[in-house]
Amino acid sequence: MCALRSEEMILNVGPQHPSTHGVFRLVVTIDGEQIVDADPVVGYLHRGTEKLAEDLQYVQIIPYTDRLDYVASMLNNYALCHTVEYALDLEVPARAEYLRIIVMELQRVASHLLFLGTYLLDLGAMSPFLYAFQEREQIIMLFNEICGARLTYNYMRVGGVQWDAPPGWIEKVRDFTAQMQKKVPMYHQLVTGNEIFLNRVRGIGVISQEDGIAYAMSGINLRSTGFNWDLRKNRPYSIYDQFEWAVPVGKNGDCFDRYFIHLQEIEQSLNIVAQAVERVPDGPIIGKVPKLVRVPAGEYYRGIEGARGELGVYLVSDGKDKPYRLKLRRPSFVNLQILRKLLIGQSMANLIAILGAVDIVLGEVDA
Amino acid sequence: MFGIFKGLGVTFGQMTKKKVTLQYPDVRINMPERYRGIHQFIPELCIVCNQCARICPTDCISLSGTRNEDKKLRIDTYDINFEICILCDLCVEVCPTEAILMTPRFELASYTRDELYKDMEWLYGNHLGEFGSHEQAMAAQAAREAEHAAAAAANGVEPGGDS
Amino acid sequence: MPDDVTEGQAERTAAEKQAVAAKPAATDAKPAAEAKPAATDAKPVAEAKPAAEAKPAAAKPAKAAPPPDPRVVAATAVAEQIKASLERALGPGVVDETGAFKDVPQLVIASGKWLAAARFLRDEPEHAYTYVELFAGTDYKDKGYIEVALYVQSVANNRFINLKVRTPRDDAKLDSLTGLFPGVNWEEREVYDLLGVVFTGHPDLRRIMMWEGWNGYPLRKDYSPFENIPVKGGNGS
Amino acid sequence: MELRPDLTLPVIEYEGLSAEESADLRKAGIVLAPLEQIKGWARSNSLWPLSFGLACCAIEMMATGASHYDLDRFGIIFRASPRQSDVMIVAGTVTKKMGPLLKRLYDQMAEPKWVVAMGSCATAGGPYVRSYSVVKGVDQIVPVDVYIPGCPPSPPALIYGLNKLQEKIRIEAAGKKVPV
Repeated sequence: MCALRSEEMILNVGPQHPSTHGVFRLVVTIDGEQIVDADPVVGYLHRGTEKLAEDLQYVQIIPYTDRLDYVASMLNNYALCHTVEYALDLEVPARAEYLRIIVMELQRVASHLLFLGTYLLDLGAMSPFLYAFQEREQIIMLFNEICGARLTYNYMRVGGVQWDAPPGWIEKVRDFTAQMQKKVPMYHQLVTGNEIFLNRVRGIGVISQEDGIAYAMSGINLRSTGFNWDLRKNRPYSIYDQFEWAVPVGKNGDCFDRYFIHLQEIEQSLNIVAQAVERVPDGPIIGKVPKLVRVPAGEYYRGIEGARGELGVYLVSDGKDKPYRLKLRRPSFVNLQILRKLLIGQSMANLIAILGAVDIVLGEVDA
Repeated sequence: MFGIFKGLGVTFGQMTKKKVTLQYPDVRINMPERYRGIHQFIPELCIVCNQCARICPTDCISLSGTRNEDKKLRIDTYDINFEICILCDLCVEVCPTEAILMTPRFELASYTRDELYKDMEWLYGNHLGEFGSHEQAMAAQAAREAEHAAAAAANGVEPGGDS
Repeated sequence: MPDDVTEGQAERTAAEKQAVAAKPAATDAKPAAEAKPAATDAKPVAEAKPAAEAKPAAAKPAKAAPPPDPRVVAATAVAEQIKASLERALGPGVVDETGAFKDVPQLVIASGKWLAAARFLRDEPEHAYTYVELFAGTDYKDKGYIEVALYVQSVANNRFINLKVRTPRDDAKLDSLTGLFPGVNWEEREVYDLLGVVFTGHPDLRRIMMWEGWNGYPLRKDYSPFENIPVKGGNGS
Repeated sequence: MELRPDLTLPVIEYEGLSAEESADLRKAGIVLAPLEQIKGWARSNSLWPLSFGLACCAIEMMATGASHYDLDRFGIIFRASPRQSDVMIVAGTVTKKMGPLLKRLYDQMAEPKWVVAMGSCATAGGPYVRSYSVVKGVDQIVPVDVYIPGCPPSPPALIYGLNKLQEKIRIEAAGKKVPV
């Protein structure tokens, strides 16, 4: 009889791994099936956006923001434009605000659909990915019609938007919204009740509310802990206060809650879009903005509710047409810090389930 | 166990639905009118103001012009480096004469990087397409726009405020 | 149709055309760009002008110069209150400067008291600044220091303030706040990586975006990719 | 839908055989082609790319693989392991930190292997061409067969590029060089 000897083993996940949602590396120390330690390594997609922005005019930075969180580019566009507008005290015309709201909420739906597809793909379910991309593709085609690009829109400008809605576009959005609202129950039917799925995500990767706040988490990750914090409600920007909608909040802070809130948020976003398309006013789409935007010297920070949490732009200006310093508060980057704490003590099979549910986009993590 | 069958119900339900797959290489894809594909360039309209080259975030446009006898600037060379062009549309936005536009074309894959460096002739050819000259192309475009306007008027929709 | 287009454009771009006619192609850029804001003269520009032109280098106090913005006044008052509260608890000399941008009060904390002040503001129930919104470093090359800004939010009172601290560029060193807010762990690593501020007491201070052995701090204003060729192996400084 | 001509078997007129004789052979189901060409044809219609998504382009690559564009039509099925794949679609920005790993993955792939640089980042650095941390084109690390410009290229553009790669494989299998 010899005692069963076990020793720790170091396993390297990534940077090229289909389930890490990009180039993210995770060095995990495992003892048998249990994770003893985890060391997330990021920076494989660090492109120096902040440094490049110091050398660019504000209008030139907008295309770069597209490429941060590349599945929610409209929201990134808005974060930058909003901060500059805030710095300049600019009024945005009503039509532009409505168009922005419509595209931003559609973008949120598209982003959450992508989460849904890839998360279930990570967990081994192939078909939800195909379903999610069907609907996502419709949103992408709507964006393609309004601004001519499928992923990197470059749609918003300081003071408004670049293109007005083409004829018939608003009607198309209305049709899509109505159709999509009927589709959401289908996703619940397809996934939410599935026992295999439930067993893999229930009670896994629990974030407590204290941790959520201490780790400066935001977005769905924070809301899943039961903490009602949505910048659209708590610090209203744009015209979100004119719509009726609710903030879905979780209870347990586990992966299932995070998944479920994504679906609920899709419903709420569609709700906002449905209200917005009914009320789009006529008028100009861009305010009175000088051709060369100069931001008065000072420091400005504005956070918006991005698809993954609080997306903030911190702008230091010295009065020139280029920012002195542009710091982007990327929600994925901040949210990812808790990963180590979540992983320790879990079994190896839960690693991908936890990582997927935190919902990161590496372009945003690394900037 | 029931949940799995409910999910399977959705997948079986999908069998009767219409197929969404586009048969791209066999069937052409019509990109929307605003689609930001490869540029076209119209030398006749260019006033060599250099604004497109300055606004370009990646500096992929380079141009040069000379002054004619009648003191008007004329474009000599106009190159776009599609290796680094990000098709952001800012050059089109700033162009005062709409000399540079974007076409819905996207097929530009090549075997070498050199091929992606496009000069004025190529970009102009992109504009001309099947037409022999600039005038013909513009006339065709005007006819197309009139058709669109008529169609829009027939539908009772106001023509779009596309600037 | 073609004539229409060009004529319609002609009005819009009269300024550019004149500039083009007057100057050679390469240099026509400047006047056209400069003339534009003055011509349109939108309100924000009128406001921005004095601030921008008064003193581009040291623009800190320029904000409050013309008519005081009520938001700035209110926010400055909040900053003063917090300063008083901080000095009562930690003794004088904690806060170097108070001020405000728009509606955000800001306090420049003395670098020695950085950790203590942050802890006080987090733990004291009347402040309760528990949620970190933003942690950012900025290099002020001309002034010779690196400034770290910390936007903290009081979830209970729904307020947020900007705490700042300055450290000299040559010997950039600050106390780490990781013990107070675990959420600034990576942010501090990022500031260390890209700006070269050493956070003492940080549990895991390694480069985060670049790899170990990378040379230089890219977000510093004097960074040049040609001078800072990466070194293989060892710790690049 | 008619059969695409580039998907049919390569047919060669042999020396010493007239056109009619070749046609007869074809009708009888006899394939007279060098083994290399048949191999090239087979390879070109079963490209298994490594799912090597790096950035924005990866999302478009996923979209190409999803319902609307469906890369499976071309026998292109994404594989997660470099050992099982024979084409690497570099979709996204390659940073200097990622460069050595990309090289390692390329080395791990079995011969014959091809590389597609998708998007301007992979082609030449794209918008990040002036960045301190980005490789200015993946061809500095591995040899590239097809460059697809665009930022990111739309799914049809990617399909076009992959079709070009298939064409290249077939042309090279016939011992010729691709027209540049």
